[in-house]
Amino acid sequence: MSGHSPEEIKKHVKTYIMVFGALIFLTIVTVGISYIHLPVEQAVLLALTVATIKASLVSLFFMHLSNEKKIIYGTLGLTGIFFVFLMSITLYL
Amino acid sequence: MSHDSHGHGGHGHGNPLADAMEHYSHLSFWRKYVFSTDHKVIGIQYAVTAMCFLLVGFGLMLLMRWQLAFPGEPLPVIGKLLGEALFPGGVMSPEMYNQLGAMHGTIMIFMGVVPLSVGGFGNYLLPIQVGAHDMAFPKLNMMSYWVYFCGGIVMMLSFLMPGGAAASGWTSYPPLSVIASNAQSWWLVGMVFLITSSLLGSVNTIVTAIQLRVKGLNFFRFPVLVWAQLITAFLLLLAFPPLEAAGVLQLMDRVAGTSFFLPSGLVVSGEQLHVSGGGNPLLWQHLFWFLAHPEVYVLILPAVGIVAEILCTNTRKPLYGYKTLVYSMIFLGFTSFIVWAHHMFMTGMGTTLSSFFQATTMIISIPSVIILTTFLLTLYGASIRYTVPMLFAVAFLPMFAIGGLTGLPLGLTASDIALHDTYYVIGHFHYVVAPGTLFALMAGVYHWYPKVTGRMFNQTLGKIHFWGSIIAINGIFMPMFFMGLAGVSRRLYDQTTYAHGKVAQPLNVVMSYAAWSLAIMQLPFLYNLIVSLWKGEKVAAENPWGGTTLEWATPTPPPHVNFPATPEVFREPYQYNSARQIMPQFSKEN
Amino acid sequence: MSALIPYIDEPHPVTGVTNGKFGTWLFLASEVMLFGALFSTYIILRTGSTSWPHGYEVLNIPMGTVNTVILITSSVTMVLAWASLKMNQFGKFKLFLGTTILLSCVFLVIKYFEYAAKFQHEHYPWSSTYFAIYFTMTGLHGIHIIGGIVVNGYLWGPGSKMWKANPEQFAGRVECAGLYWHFVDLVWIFLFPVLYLL
Amino acid sequence: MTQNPYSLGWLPINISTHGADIDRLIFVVHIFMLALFVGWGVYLIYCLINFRERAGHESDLHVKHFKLPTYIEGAILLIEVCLLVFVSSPIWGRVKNEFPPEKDALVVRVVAEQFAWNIHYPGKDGKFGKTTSEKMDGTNPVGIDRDDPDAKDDIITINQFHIPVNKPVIVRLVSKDVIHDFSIPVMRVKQDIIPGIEIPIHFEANQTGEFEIACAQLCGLGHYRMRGSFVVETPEAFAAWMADQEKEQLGGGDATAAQPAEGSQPAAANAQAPAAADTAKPTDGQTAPADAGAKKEGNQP
Repeated sequence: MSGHSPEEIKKHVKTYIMVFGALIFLTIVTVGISYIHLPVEQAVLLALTVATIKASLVSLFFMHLSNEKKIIYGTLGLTGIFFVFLMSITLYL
Repeated sequence: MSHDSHGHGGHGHGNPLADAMEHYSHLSFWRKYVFSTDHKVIGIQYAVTAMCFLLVGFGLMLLMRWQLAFPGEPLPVIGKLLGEALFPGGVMSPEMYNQLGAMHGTIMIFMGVVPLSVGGFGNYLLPIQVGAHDMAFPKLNMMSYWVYFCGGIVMMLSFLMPGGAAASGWTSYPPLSVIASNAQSWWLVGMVFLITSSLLGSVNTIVTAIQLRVKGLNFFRFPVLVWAQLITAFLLLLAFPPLEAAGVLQLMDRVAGTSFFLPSGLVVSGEQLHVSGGGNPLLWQHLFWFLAHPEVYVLILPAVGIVAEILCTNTRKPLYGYKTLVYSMIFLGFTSFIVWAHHMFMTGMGTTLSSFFQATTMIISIPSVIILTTFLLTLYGASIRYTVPMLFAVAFLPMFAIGGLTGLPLGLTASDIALHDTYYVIGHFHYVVAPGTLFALMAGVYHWYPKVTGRMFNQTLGKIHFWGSIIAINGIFMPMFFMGLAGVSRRLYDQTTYAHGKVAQPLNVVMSYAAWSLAIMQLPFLYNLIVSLWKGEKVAAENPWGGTTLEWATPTPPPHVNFPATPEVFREPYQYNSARQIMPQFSKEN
Repeated sequence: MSALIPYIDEPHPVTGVTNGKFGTWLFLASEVMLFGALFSTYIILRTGSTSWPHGYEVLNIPMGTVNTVILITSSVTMVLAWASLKMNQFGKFKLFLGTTILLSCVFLVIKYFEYAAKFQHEHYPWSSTYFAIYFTMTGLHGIHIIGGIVVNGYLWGPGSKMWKANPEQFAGRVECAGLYWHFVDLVWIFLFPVLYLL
Repeated sequence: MTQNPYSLGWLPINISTHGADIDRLIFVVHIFMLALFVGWGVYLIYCLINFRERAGHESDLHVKHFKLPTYIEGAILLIEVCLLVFVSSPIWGRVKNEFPPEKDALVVRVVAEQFAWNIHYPGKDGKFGKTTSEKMDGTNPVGIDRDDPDAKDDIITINQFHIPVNKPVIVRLVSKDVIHDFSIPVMRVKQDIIPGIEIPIHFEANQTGEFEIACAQLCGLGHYRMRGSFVVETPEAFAAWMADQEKEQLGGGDATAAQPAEGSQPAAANAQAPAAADTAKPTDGQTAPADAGAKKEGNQP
């Protein structure tokens, strides 16, 4: 959000295109890995790592989280904590 | 603050606030009072609808109390009217009893108390108390009311379904709820509506409180009610979605034949259940209580906020420990997310897990004690003016204390073995919600009535209402503890089937008479509310009670934009000068 | 009305965000919890089951991959649409947002063929817990896609009139719609490996 | 039975070996609650009267800082933690986890259904016969496979749960349909029964008598009448009762045709039955004749 002058936006556009390339590449990687039929634990670990990287790219660049205001980080941090509490249900069942 | 002049394209001249009022006054009746975007109108819509639902929910309980006190005896007059299907020979059937029980809980919590405290008081007071001219998203606000209204209608219509309304308790535990009659699907659809409405409302509340507060109103100058609403909104925002997801999953189980909550090999009434199986009934309980425990604090926090406002106004001294109170509420809200499984101690939980949830439950009792202590100490050295709202607010304190204290033996796993799922639990949470939260809401209704309507209510009727209610309500809920200790399970259509139930049966008769008396004691309240609209003494003063927060800066009743000129805040709430006169937040003089 | 509510088109001096953006993020926070509950359901059902099919045995991976690429592309065109507005290029904005809408429709069409193929093979929600979670999660995601199409369609069509009256506010709206759209993409990024590849 | 086991004012009598600890905890917690409530109450009433608005009285604006409340809050937390760590959790561990060895105990399966308790005794061989949900129907409530050699001597009763006194009992809880809750108030026993999971519990009775099992979790229309008879008898009386059951259920030699014992009808049949049908008290004589003697013996000191 810091720079919204047309010049800076142009720079942003370049980043967007690069991120797009990375996302497509990672999609191909994750599909490729799935054809190897790794043991379940390794497959889960790999697939989730790739998905997390992709998700971070989308949120950092497309959703501008790389450079956001404190209030947004605060909200998401709180959500993150409660999300962990929510996922902890999986440990009990 | 000069921001008011921004984003104002059309009218180039004049005061934008005056323009807005002018524009609003030309709107049609429908846009003004029905599909209004004014937060005050929406707040009143919420409050009135919620109070109607509260009456409905209370009415269901009055019917149930007949069966409980006099099991198997025909209900006089009403039994015949309600039809042979559900009242064969005028006697309430077990089907009907379970429907009334499930719907009483659902209506009271999701359609009554929360919409009144969050939708009603939150919508009406929060924007004014932060000095805003409206909520941040007025159209969204209107939408959340109408979504809530639709949810309410769906719930009420479910009574007309063949086989009646949902009958699996307000907790809707599967597999019972999955194999239940069609109305359960209506219940789920209704819940999805109500949840959606709450989510939209909480987004609006948070943005309004944080973005629209006026100049000078930093966070530690917020009135306690604003803090309470803000924390509540966060709880709703983050705790409700898991229940929405669970509701969708249960709906899938019922409608699409999936088995999210159904394990393999179920045999119902001697027949194999033809489902794929593989689901987990406890999953529902986890997702449900992940919402429903924070929901308890959704019920109690706005009540705490209202009581704080009224205590501070009527003790004529500052609140004791404002920051402590605020931090306690934040801590309470946060911790409420990690105690949910104490509702599930009896589901076969191991020692480690139960110890963890026991510990968090004990920890969460401390901020509640601190809140109570703050209020009690505020009374010390006061000059207490016993207005009707003050009576209710004071009564909240011991009632909330009983509710909180009786949570203790339930939160300790060992004593919970004896008390779990008995009347003790019912007594416990009703003390928190009925003479606790509802008394605070009644106090709020009386306290802000002159501001909202411009008329004063009748004090004598108000006092009759108070004294009658406090006696009757204790007559209902106090015996429940003894019933629970005697070991009587909850949700029994006729407890005399059991020997231990038969011994405790006389208590049921006492409770029923108390419940019906409580109903009679609400008549002066309703009469007072309605008739005072016309007959009440006119209130011309902006600040009839001597409050210190921003709503008392508005004209009575507040106009469309609340404040003819955008106000400014100069100090903390609840301040008094050396001459013992109030120093309102909005007044510049010292 | 807008005169009464500040920070619709300019950020709040303290928080630094507009009302709309803050509201959108709060909404997304609740969405995180919604899908979080569904993902934990998935984990619980899978770890508790005796047999769980590999996604690649029962689902069509090429179709899923194409859909992933489509959704990622629509996400990038969405952010480019916003960037075009910021660079004052309304024509490009229309082009990019139009592409986003078109791609989301293509996504749904492919989804329809996938569903149809499943039904043909007699895979229904009630067939197994795997298909129950597959249809529920992709269905709910599909509803989110439809919601996105409606919002983006409005901003592309009638809503774009605001560009003339108040470009700042309009760009803000597109940004919020974008945040939502990226979130929908983000959910799919997790759904795809979880349901198709593992 | 001379003394009514149930009271209006406090807990029912306790006849289990573990229950006394629970009762003591409940008592202590209530004293603690009462002390706090009375303390707050006295202070509140003092404030309400002493600081009321009246001529010549003005509010005291001098903000005092009270230390005592902080100490009280600290004390409350301390007491709660002590109750949790030293009382509640150890009891819970003992009651729910520390199982007696199976060879010393009577092991029983309880199969809950809408709205009856099916009690499945392993019989003389101490082994449960195979049960499957496919075999469950109106005449075979637990779905026992009588072709299984272990099943030949299994005893199944409906709503009749007999145990010997002073002997550990392990109960494996299963549900056929919905969630039930196996509750025996006098035993301080309560456990949800989750369909799809077998949950074991254990307890030991130290007094004979005739009591009842209640369902504590809403399980449908008949939740209120899901009452089982719970009889604690001397080992001799228990053996005699068991022998009677064997004669009745297995006596004909044709084990596969054996019918479950007396008690209420299977659920489906009496779903609409009027409430009065089974409102019998435990002493109403709805039970087997064998335990009449046990009752008398149980009351001897």
